[in-house]
Amino acid sequence: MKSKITIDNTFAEAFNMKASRILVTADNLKWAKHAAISLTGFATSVIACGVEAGIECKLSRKISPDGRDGYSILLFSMSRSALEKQLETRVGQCILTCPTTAVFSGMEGDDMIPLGKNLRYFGDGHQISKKIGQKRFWRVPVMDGEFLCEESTGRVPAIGGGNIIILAQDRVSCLKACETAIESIENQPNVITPFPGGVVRSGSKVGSKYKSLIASTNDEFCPTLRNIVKSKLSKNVGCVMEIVINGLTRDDIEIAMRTAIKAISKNKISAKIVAVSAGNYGGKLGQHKFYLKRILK
Amino acid sequence: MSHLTLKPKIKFKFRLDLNSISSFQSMSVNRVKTLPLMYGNKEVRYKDLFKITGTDSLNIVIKSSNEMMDNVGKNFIRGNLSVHGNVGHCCGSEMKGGKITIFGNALNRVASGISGGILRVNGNCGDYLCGKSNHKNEGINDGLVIITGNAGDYAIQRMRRGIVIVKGNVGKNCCTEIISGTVIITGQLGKNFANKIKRGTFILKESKFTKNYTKSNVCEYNFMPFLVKHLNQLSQDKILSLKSFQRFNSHKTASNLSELFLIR
Amino acid sequence: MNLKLQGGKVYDPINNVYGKRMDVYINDGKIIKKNKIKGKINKIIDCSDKIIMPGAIDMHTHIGGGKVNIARMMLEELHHDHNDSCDSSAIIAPTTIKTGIKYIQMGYTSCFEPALLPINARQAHSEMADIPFVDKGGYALLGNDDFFLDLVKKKASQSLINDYVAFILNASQCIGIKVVNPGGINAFKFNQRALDVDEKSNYYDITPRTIIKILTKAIYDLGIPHPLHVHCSNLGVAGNYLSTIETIKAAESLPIHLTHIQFQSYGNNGDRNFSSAAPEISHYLNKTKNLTCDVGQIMFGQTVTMSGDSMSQHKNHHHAHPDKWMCMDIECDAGCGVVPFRYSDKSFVNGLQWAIGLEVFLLAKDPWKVFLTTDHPNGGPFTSYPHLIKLLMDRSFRNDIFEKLPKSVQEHSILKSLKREFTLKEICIMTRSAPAKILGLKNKGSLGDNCDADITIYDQNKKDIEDFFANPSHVIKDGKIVVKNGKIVNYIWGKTQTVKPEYDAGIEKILGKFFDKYHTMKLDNFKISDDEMTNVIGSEIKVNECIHKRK
Amino acid sequence: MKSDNKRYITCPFCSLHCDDIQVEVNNNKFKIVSENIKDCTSKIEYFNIKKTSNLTAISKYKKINFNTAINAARKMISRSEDITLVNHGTDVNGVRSLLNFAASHNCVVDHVNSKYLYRNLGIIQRKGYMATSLTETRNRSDVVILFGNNILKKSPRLIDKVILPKHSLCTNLKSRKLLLVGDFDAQSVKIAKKNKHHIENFKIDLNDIPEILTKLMSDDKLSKNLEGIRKIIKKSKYLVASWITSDFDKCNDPDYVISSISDFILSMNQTSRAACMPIAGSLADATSSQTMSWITGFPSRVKFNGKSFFHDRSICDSQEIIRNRNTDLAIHISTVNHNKVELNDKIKNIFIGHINSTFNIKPDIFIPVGNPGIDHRGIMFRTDNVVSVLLDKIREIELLSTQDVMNMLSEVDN
Repeated sequence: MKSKITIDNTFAEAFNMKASRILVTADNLKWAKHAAISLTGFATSVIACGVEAGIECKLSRKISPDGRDGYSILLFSMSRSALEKQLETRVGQCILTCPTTAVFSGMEGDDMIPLGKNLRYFGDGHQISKKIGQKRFWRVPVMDGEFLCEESTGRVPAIGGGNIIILAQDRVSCLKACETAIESIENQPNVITPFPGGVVRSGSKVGSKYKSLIASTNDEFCPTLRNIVKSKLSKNVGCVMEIVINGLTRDDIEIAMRTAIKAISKNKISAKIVAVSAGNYGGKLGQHKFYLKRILK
Repeated sequence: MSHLTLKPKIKFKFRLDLNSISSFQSMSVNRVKTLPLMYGNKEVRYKDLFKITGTDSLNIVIKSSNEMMDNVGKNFIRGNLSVHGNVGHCCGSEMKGGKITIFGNALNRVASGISGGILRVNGNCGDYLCGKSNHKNEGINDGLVIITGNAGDYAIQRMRRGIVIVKGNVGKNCCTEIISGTVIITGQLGKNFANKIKRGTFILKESKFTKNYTKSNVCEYNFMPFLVKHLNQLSQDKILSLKSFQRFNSHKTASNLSELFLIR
Repeated sequence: MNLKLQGGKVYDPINNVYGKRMDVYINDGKIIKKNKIKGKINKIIDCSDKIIMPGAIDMHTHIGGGKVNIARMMLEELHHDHNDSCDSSAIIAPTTIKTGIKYIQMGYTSCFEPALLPINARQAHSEMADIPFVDKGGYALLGNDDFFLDLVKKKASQSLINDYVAFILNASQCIGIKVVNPGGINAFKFNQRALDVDEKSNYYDITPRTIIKILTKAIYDLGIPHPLHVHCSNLGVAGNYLSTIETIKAAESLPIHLTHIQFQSYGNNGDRNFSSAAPEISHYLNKTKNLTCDVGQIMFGQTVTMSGDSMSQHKNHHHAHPDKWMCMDIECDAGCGVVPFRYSDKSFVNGLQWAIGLEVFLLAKDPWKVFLTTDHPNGGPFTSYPHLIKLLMDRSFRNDIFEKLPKSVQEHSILKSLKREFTLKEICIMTRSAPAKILGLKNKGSLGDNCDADITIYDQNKKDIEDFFANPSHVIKDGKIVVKNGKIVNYIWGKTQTVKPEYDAGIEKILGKFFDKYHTMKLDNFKISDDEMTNVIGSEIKVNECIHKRK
Repeated sequence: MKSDNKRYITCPFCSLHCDDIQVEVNNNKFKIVSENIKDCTSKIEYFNIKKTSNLTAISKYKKINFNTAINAARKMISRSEDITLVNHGTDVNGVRSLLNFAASHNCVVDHVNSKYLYRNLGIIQRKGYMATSLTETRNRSDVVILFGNNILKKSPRLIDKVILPKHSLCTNLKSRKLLLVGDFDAQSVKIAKKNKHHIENFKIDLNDIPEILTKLMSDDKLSKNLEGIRKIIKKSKYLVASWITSDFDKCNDPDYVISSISDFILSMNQTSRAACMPIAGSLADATSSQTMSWITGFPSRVKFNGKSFFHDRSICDSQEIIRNRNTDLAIHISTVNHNKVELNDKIKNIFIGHINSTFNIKPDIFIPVGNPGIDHRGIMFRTDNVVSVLLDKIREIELLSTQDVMNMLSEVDN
C-alpha cells in the first residue's frame, strides 16, 4: 500500500503475555459500561497496575450470553498468578458491586482461571451452583436480586506491547490522529488499547540514571530534548504519541496496527503527520517484532 | 459422506439390545454390517436385521424404528444419532456426550444415568425418565434432556446435575430424592412431587406444590434470562420464553438452596 | 494318567528345597516319587525355563456368605465389566464363578473364608460350592453368640465349652474358629459402642480377655490345628496397638493367630493423633512363640469392607463411599456390616495405613509367622496380590509409590529406612507352606510325596515381578491342568476342608433345649451333615486330622 | 418318632420357613398334627395328593408319559427363538439349574416377585440400612412396630414365633410392646391381641407414614395418641420395625414409604438400637435373589446373551415380556406356590410345577415335579436372608426335582 505519510523503517517490539476475556452484562448499556470502565480502570501497564485491561467491544443482545447489553473485556498480564489475582479482585470490586450486572467467561482455554470460584463465598452459604453444559455458574444473592457469575474463564497465551508511534507537527493534530486510529480499531476483536483513551504520551526506555528506576522517559522521542540527546525526531516534530496494542495473537496485532496506520493516512489530518514509527528496545527484550513496512505490505 | 442409515428389514418379534450402536463410530461400515447382535436366543449380524446404507458413522440415522429396540444410544459418546420412530427401554442410558434425537415415543428409563450430551425425544416417554441406571446409584448426572411430550411415573429421581425439560405432563412421584439440578416442566404434575430433595431448581407451570416452599419476594433473577437463552440456543427451538417468574425457596424438607420458579 | 513336570526350578519349603532343578511326577491327583510310578508317562511339561511352586493358599479372604452377597447386591453399579467373558461382575464383590477363575489364574488353589457364621453356614457353603477350581474352607465365628456368652457367664466348665466348640465345628463344617471383636458384636446389640480388652460388657459382664482365653484353651484342648483366628477389639481405632498386645497376652502363650494385623497396629502419637505402631507390634510378633498373623494390606482404590464386626462397621459408616452401607444383627449368633470404601492415596490416614501394612511385613523376621493377605476385599481385592508381592520384593518400586504419598505420611513412617527385599523363597513360604502348616493341611503347601497335586508353574522369562505372579504359565489342581498360559482349559470343582474334633453328645441336648426355647429354628436344622454337604449343597468334604484326640 | 409316622418338617411355603411343624405321614398323605397353626395347615396340606392332582405330564388336555413330555419339551425348546424363564418359587438347586439352563439357551431369568424385591433392595442400594433377623427380634426387642395392613395375615406365625413368643433370652416379655401402625383390620388386631401384651393399634393412611415418622422424631407437639407412641419409642432399647412390601402397593410411592421407615430406624440408632426386619417372599423370593446374586451378581432379571449376560430391570421384566409377547416360549417353574398362575395363551408355555398347580389356561406341556421339603431335599432362604434351612423329603411318590428336570431339558442338542 502506498501511504501518503512516511513510515519509518522500524519495528514494534512486543512481549509474550497471558490473557483472558470476560463478558459483562447488565440491564442496560449504561450500567454495563459503568462496570466495564470501572473494571478496566487503572489497568494501563503491568509495571504498576498488575494487569493491562480494556474493553474489547460492545456485545449486542443477540450475542451476549443472557440476551442483555454488555461488554467484552480483555485482560493481559505477564504471569498466570498475576492475572488470576487481578481478575478476582477487579471482578469482586467492580462487577459484583455494580447494580444489575452478571459476568461470564469469554473464552475457552486449556487452562482455566477462577472467575467466580472464590467470589461465591460472598453468598455466605446462600450461593447456588448451577452446572450448565460444561460450565459451572454461581448465583450469589445480593441486594438488587442476584449476581450471576461463571466459575472460571479461559486463559490463553497472548502478546502485549504492539504499538505505533505517531509523530506530528503539533499536539492538536497528533491527538486527532490518535483518536482516528483508536476509533478505527475500536470494534476489532481480540485486541485492546489499554492506555487512557487508547493513547500514551509517556513512552519509555529501559533504565534510568537513577538506580532505583527500571524505566524512564523515552528521550529519543521527546521533542523538547531533540538537541540534548540522540533524537529520532526531525526538526518539524512538535508532538509524539503512542498507541499500545495488546492482542491475542500476532495476526490480531498486525491487523490492528495496519488498520490504525491506514486510518491516519486516510484522514484529513494526515497532512500534519510527519511520520509513523514504532517503539522497541533494540529487539533484545521482546519475543515479537512487528516491522511496520512488512505489516503494511 | 452420507449418514449411516439403518432400516429394519423385518418386523421384530423379540426385544433387541442395540447398545453396540454407540460403538459404530470407531468402526468401518463393513465391520458394522457384520457386528454380532442377539436376536431372541440366536446371534445374528446387523446386516441380517437392518438394511445399512451410508458411511458417515458420526451421523447415524435409524429409520422406521419401533419399541422393540432397547438400549438405543446407550453409552453414546459423540456424534449425532437420530431415530425416526419409537424406541424401547433405556434409550440414551448412561449417555456421555453427542446428540440423540428421537422422533417418536420411548418406553421406560429414557436417559437413565446420563452424564452428558443432549437427548431429545419428540414424543412421550415411559416411567423412570432420567433415573438411576442399573449400574449407578444416582440418576441424571449431567447433560440436557428434552421431552416434548409427556413423561410417565417416577421421572427424574435422584438427579444430581444437568437439565431436564418436559413440555408435557409428568406422572406421580416425580423428582424424588433430587440432590441438585434443574428441572423444567411446563405441563401438569402427578401426585407426590419432589419428596426428600436436597437442593435443586424447579421451573414449573403447575402451582400445586408451591405449598411446600416459602414464597420469595418479587425481584429480578439474573440467572433466568441466561438460562432461557442458553436452552433455546442448545435446543434450537423455543423451549422457554422469557416470562416473569415467581420464586419460591427452601423446600420444607430440604436446605434453603432448593427453589421453585413458577412461570406466570 | 501320569504327568511329569520336567526340569523346573522347584521351591518346596516344607522339604527344604529352594530353587533346585528337579522333576515332579503326578499320578491320580497326587504328587508321587519317581520310583512309585506305574505305567508310562502320559504327558510331559517342559519346565526348563519355569519355576515350580505348590499352589498358593489364601488363608483369609471373604469369598462366601451373607455379607458378600449383600455387597454384591448393594454395589450393583460396580458390576459393569462387560468385556470379561466369564461374567459381568466386578472384582470387588465378585461372583462365585469369577472368584474361582481369578484365583486359579493367579495360581491360588485353596481359599479360606474367615467369617462364617454358624447360623449362616449353609449359605456360605452353598456359595463356596459354586466357586470353581479351588479348595475352600471356613472358620466358624464364635465368641459373640448368646449361648456361648451365657455358658461363660454361668462359669461353665472348660470341657463343656470344648464340647460346644467341637460341636460348632462339626455342625458348621468348618476348619477353624474365629472370634471377631470378642464380645463386642454382642455388646453392640445392647447399645454398647466400644469394648476394650479388659472392659466388661454391660449385659453379660464378660471381658474380651476372658473370651480369648477360653477359646484358645478350647482349641488347644481339642487339638484343632489352626489356632484361634482373632479379629481383635478396637479395629481401626487410633491407639489400638495396646489392645492388640493385650489380646496376645490374653492367649497366655497358647497358639493364637491375629488376622489383618495392619488394622490393629495403630498408634495415637503425632500431631494428628494417628501413627504407626508397626514396630511395637512386630517386636511382639518376633518374640512371641505360637503367635502368627496375616497382614491385611490395604490397596489404594475402591473397595468394600465387609466384616462381622457390626460395632466398628456402624462406627465407620460415615466414611462410606459410595454413600450406602448396611449393618445387621444376626440370630443371636453374631452380626455383619458392609460399608463400601475408597482408599485414597491423597489421604493421610489411608496413606499411613498402606505404609503400616508394609512395615509389618518388612519388620517380620520369620516368614513362617506372617501371611500375605489384603483381607479381601476389606483392604483391597485379592487380585492385587501380585502387586503386593512386587512391593515386598522391589524396594525402589515401593519407594517410588511411597514418595508420591502426602508429605505427612512420609514423615510418620519408617518405611523408607526399611531396606529389606523379600526373596522368592520367603514369598513361597508366606503364600504356601506357612498357611498350609498353620491350617493343618498336611497334603498341601508342599511338593512332597503323596501331597495333593496343586501346583503353580511360573514363567522365568517374565521379568516384571507383578506380571510373573499374576500370570503363571500353568496351574495344576488335583493333578489336572486347569490353566494354561492364562486360559482356563478345564473346569473342576474343589473340596471343602474341615476338621471334626470329637465331642460329648451331651452338648447337643443342652443346645437343643436352648434352640427350642429361644431360636426360631431347630438344632437339627442348624447342623449340616456330610451327606447334605455332598448331595444338597454340592461340595465334597475333606476332613483334616486333629493334632491329638480328645483327652 | 418314625414309628408313629410323626415327624417334624421344615415348611417351604412361607418366608418364615418354620421347622417346628409336626406332620403325620400315612401312605404318602401328610397331615399337620401341630396345634395352633390353623392358618398354615390349609396352606401346607394343599400340596397333598388330591383327585385333581396331575401326577403325570400333560400336553394341553392329554396325559402323556414323562419321557414323551421331556422330549416334546426339548423339541419345543430347540425350535424356540426366545425363551423366558419365570420363577414362581423353587429351592437353591432349582435356581442353580435355571441359571445353567439359561446360560446354555440364552434366556431371560426372572422371579415373579422381583418388583417387591427391588423395593426392599432399593434401601441398601441407596443409603444406609440397619437390619435384624427373626431370632434377634424374638430375644432382644422391647418394642416392635408393624407397618402396613396385611403382615399378620400373610405370616401367621410371626406373632407366636417371633414377636410375642413364650420365651425370650434378653428381654422381659411382659414389658414388650407391639405397635400396629397403618391400616390393620379387626382380624389382624385380634391375632395380635391373642397374647396379653401391650398392643397399640394406631390407624392411619399408609401414605402418611413418612410424615408421622418425621413428627415422632421431632420435638414438635403432637396429638395425645402420637405422644404416647413417642414415649414408647423414646424409651425403647431395641426397636424392630417390620413390614411387607406388597402392603404399600396402593401407596402413591411405596419406595418412599419404605425408605422413610428405614430412615427412621437409622436415626433411632444414633442413640439407641433399632433395626428393620421386612418380611418378604412367600414364593422363595429370598432363595432366588440370594442364589442369583452369588452366581451372577444380580438378584434378579438377568438375560444371557451368548458369552456373557446383562441385567436390566425394565428389559428383563418377564411379566412385561410375556404380556407383550416378546418371547415365543415361557417356561414357568412353580414348586411352592398354591395360587393360580397366569399364562399367556398367545405364546407357548411349558409349566414345570407341583402336582396341584393351577393355571388360567392349559400350558402346552406340564411336567410335574416334587415340592422341595415334601418330595425331595433342598435349601431355602428365610425372609431375613441370613438363615437358610434344609428341606426334607417326607413323601415317596416318584417325582423328580426341578433341578433334575431342568438338567434333562438342558441336554438339547446344541
